[in-house]
Amino acid sequence: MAILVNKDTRVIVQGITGREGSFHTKLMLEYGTKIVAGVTPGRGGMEVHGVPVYDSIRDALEHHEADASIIFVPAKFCRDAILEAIYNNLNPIIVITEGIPVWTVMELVDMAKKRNIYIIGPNCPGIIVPGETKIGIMPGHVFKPGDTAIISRSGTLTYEISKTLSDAGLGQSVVIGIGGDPIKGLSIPEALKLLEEDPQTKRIVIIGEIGGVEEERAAELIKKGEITKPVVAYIAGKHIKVQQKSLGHAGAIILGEMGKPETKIKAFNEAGVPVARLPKEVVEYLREL
Amino acid sequence: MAILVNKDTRVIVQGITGREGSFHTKLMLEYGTKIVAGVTPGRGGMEVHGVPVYDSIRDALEHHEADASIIFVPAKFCRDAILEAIYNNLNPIIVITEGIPVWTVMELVDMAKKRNIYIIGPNCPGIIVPGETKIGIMPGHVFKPGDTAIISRSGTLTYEISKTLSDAGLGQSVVIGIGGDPIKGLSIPEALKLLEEDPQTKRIVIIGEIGGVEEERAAELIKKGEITKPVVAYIAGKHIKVQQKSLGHAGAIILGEMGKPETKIKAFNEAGVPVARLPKEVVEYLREL
Amino acid sequence: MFLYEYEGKKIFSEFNIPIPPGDIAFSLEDAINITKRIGFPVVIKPQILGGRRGKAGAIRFADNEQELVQHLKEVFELVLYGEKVSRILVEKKVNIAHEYYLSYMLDFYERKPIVIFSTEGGIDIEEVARTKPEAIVKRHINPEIGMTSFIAMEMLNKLGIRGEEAKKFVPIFINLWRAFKERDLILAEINPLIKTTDGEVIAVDARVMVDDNAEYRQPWVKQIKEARGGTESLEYKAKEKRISFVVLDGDIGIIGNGAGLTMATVDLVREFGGKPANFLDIGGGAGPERVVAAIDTILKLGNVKVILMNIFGGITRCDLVAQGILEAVNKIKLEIPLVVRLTGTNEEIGRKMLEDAGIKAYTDMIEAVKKAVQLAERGE
Amino acid sequence: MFLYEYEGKKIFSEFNIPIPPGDIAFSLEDAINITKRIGFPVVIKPQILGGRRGKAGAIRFADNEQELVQHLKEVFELVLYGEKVSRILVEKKVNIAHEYYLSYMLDFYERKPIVIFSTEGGIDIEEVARTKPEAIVKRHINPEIGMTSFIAMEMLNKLGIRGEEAKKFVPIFINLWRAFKERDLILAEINPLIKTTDGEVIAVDARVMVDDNAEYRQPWVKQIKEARGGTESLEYKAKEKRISFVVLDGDIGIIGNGAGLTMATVDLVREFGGKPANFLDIGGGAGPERVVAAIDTILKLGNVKVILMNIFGGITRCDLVAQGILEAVNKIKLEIPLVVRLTGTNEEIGRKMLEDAGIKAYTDMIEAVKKAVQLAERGE
Repeated sequence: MAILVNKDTRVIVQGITGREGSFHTKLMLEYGTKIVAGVTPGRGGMEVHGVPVYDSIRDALEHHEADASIIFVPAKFCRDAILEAIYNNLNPIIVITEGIPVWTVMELVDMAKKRNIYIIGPNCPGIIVPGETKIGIMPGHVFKPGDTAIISRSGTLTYEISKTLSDAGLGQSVVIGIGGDPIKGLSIPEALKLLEEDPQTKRIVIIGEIGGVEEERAAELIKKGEITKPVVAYIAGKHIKVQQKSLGHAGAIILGEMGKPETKIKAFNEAGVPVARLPKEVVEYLREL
Repeated sequence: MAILVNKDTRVIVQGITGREGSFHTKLMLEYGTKIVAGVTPGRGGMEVHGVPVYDSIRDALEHHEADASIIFVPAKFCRDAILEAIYNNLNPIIVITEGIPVWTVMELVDMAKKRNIYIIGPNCPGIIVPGETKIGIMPGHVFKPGDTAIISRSGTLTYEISKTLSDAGLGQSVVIGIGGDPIKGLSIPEALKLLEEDPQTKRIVIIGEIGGVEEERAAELIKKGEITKPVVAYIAGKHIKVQQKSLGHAGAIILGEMGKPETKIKAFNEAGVPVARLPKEVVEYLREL
Repeated sequence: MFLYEYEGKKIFSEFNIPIPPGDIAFSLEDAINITKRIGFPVVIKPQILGGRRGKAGAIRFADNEQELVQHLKEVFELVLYGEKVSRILVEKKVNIAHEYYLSYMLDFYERKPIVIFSTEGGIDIEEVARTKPEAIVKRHINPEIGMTSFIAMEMLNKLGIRGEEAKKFVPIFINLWRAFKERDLILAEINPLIKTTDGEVIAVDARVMVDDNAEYRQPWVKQIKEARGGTESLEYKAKEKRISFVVLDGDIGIIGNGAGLTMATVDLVREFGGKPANFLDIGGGAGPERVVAAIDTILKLGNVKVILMNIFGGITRCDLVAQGILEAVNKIKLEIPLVVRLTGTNEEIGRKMLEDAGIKAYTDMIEAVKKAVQLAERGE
Repeated sequence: MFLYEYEGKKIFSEFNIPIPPGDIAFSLEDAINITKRIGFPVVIKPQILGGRRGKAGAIRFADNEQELVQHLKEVFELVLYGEKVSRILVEKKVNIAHEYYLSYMLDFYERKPIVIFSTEGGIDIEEVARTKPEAIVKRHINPEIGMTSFIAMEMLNKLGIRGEEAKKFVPIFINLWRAFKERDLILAEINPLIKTTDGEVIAVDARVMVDDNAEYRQPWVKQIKEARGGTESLEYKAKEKRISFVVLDGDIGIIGNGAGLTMATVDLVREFGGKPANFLDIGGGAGPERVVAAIDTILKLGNVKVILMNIFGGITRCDLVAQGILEAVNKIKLEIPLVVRLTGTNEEIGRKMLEDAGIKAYTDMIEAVKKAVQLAERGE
């Protein structure tokens, strides 16, 4: 058992007939993920890589049992798709799609929270429990089973660091790509609290970025002793001083005093969390723990 | 102690500087109602019949303690006024104003319910506990203290019937004018449930009307034994067959099968509730109980 | 307020709900011109607010001008459910493959909007509910979310409509919801919603009710009201003066203060064998001008033999009410008897004032009602 | 995306928030014509996206044409926070009685909108928060309710503004909220919000940020972007090709796949003493055409000595990535060195393909970074 998902999690793929949805359905199936059905409104009756497609989640649930959803639907249709997943009690809902307006994300996350449903993302690579299930778009081969958890606002940088860990024999209990948007379903502090309760996780890596205040809030939790497992952090963009411009991720933006890397590094340092200067230093700090 | 309000209830009058608000503030004060403050945005600093006026409820609450609100604000400003009362936890909120769009009432009642706040009305005469407090616009002198409760969708007809009761020595524990709109904060069944728990109430008069299904639902409650106190009913409009037209009250409208008087009378009869043919028969039925 | 079919369809088309080509005709000429524009075959639909036209055999089809003129002449002569046909909707006839039903209404008791869809359209939904409930799907709607694609799709799937076909219905579910909510409607019903033999989905009827209270934020409601004539307009003009007025079919004019008391007065007149001509509530705190307007309105009905006025003076003193009545009566020079029941503070003074002016005034409601019924009978 | 003050004010006026009369000038002539229309005295405000103009002494006042021309000539020559002044807002000067502050922004962490009002306007709100926190009132907003009269009134009352005076601010609270929500804004700030000596309340500055993701439902965003020129436009054009591009101030062009990896690459270049010229993320699943566009974009900067490309082949095979790079390089005929770091599936094949074409290719990120820094130093 890992947090949020595990090898038994039954998944519905929303937007399965699209290019990305179809491609990653194939890769997830190859990884061993239990995909039970796909949904694309208007395409009910098709099959994609052997997975039956329905017009609606409710229609899919008439024929299959399912727990979670992964969403590849284009941004403009995501409000509807995410609402559909929420209203059908799928949990967690992993939103891969990039470019959903922040007001819409705010509305949807609020609704999901009121129903105790986790949204991961949007604009994220998904979640993987190495050797068990991959509900996402990350390259499965860079991850190895183990007891180090990774929470990350990034995609490729996470693969990079995960590979370094795997190569160094530090397998992962779970890797959660929480996404690069300013408002997201699962924040770093929320993910930390889940991992604190996870018996499979012995230590945690936070891959943060400039922008927002999640790293600072995470550091506060650690400082207050609410997180007792050892944590190592990396902050991407720590040498970037540009104001008011998003760096690839809509969430990676410095606005006045908010989002500056120095504040994040200071907060982590004060909480006793080592911040790696180079990505490969993460492994060195983990070994020193 | 009566239900919802009693002699200790401290009241804020919203829309106190208007013609109706000011006039009825005077009458309520004369009746003995504890009015602590008035609110009219933009009129902070005034006085009306000795009651200090504030721009906002919150500002009033900086200077006074208050429990309930009565609203005389014009219909177009009522969404704001009722929201203000809800957000400042005034309870109950008695809405005298007529002509609030039903979608707005629906939205506001939903919000109030989520916060366990009672709205009485809109488009209602208010609530009176004879001899204790009058939070409404009814003529105080027709009511006498006693142990018969009245729930009514009507105004003047209630005064008429109450006067008959008072003249016959049947005083009232509480008289609630729930209002003539199709959607209201307190329905007949909801009021019945409150009265069932009220030690001061021995018997209940329901003054219903054509339109809607509240009387039918009330009859179901009684039939199921959830209401054990004796009930007498009167249905206004029982000889009116006009379809699709509101009779004075927006709620008094027959739509297809819904709202017909015969259905209501039948439901009451099946629940063992006598339905008075003439208003004065209410007294006779009460005496027979 | 209920809308005529053509008024409802105008809203539909503003919200991109497909309707057949057509227009409203107030005369034979109008109808011929419309037909020239849209071409035969056409359907002729008299516009009335109540009842069922289909059952009354009032909907006609025409394949050529001769048929058209013949039907129009007949239909313009019809009186349906008491309404004289004064306007006819002329529309292109559609080729029906299947009839569906779709409606939104406010569930007043649950305080939520409700959507109803059925694969059995063209008949009363109450009848479908009785005879074939499995062909109906209903859902309460969370107004914060509204109708969305996925809810529409779930409802369609539930009744076996799937894939590309289902997708054609989805925009109509969403657009009708938008019209329903944005226009402050209480009912928005499409019955039938048609699938044509070409696979298009079209609304061929519209039953729409708007919330009168929302008029201040829905300016089109006032426009519609002003464009109408007849009885409807008499009721509307009363409403403008803050009087609630509904025409009934008797000869005793009824005025009350307060809706419940007025309804009770109408009931009592019936209980004692009289026939109420109307329901008229002058509302709370009415001054002489509203009393004048009330009597004026009732006199316009033409067939009223006696006016019964039932006033419970609550907050207002009865002597002031009496003064208002006297001012009003002097102004109007009433030629039919007026029976007044007056009770409340200072009722004795008020009654005396009225009786001095020759107006019967009672304390007891029943006595006043009996008197009015008796006067009406004598007037015959 | 941040808006220029004049772009923000256009939105304000569309939502009935009072702004001073004025218009945007791209030339001296423009400015003189505007002044003729609105009359003296005027204020001259250079439009830039970053920094504080007030602090930079760039805001000027003119009482007559001589002063106006003098100031305009100077201001059109200014470079503020790296931005050349190309557009000036010319506005009627207002007589200030008091300066306030009002803003809405999204609190990303709490996932709620927040409103901030202060009786101390015209300076940074962060400074007021430090020096006079009692002059600030903040509130999270329930988006279902939005800003309503009573919330505005409560906030005003809290800071001692009451009665008729308070009422003048309320519509601005509500209208700015509507602009904020309906236009998908992330920040809508009026600083200062002015009370004039005549008692009017006017927005004399506008700091507005819109959500780029909302462009598909906010067509005005695209219009604004297209109307702009300069660097801003280079970044915009990159974005059109699904490339995230931000100009920095160094000489090492940086391309990465994925925002985090690209940021990390920029960081590493700095750690090893180099100066990144830009941030450029080609995103996931980029084909040769996006690689071409990326290199093209960087070359337009003019001052780049070496390009460092950091690719982590996740799902895509590295040999395909290499092929894309080669196609791109052949097309562009690059004259500056390109250092590539390539890792992932089939990385050996990919690296060999590149090296055969004379492009340095590394597995290790740090080695690649060191090489790029070294090449840039040598290029000086």
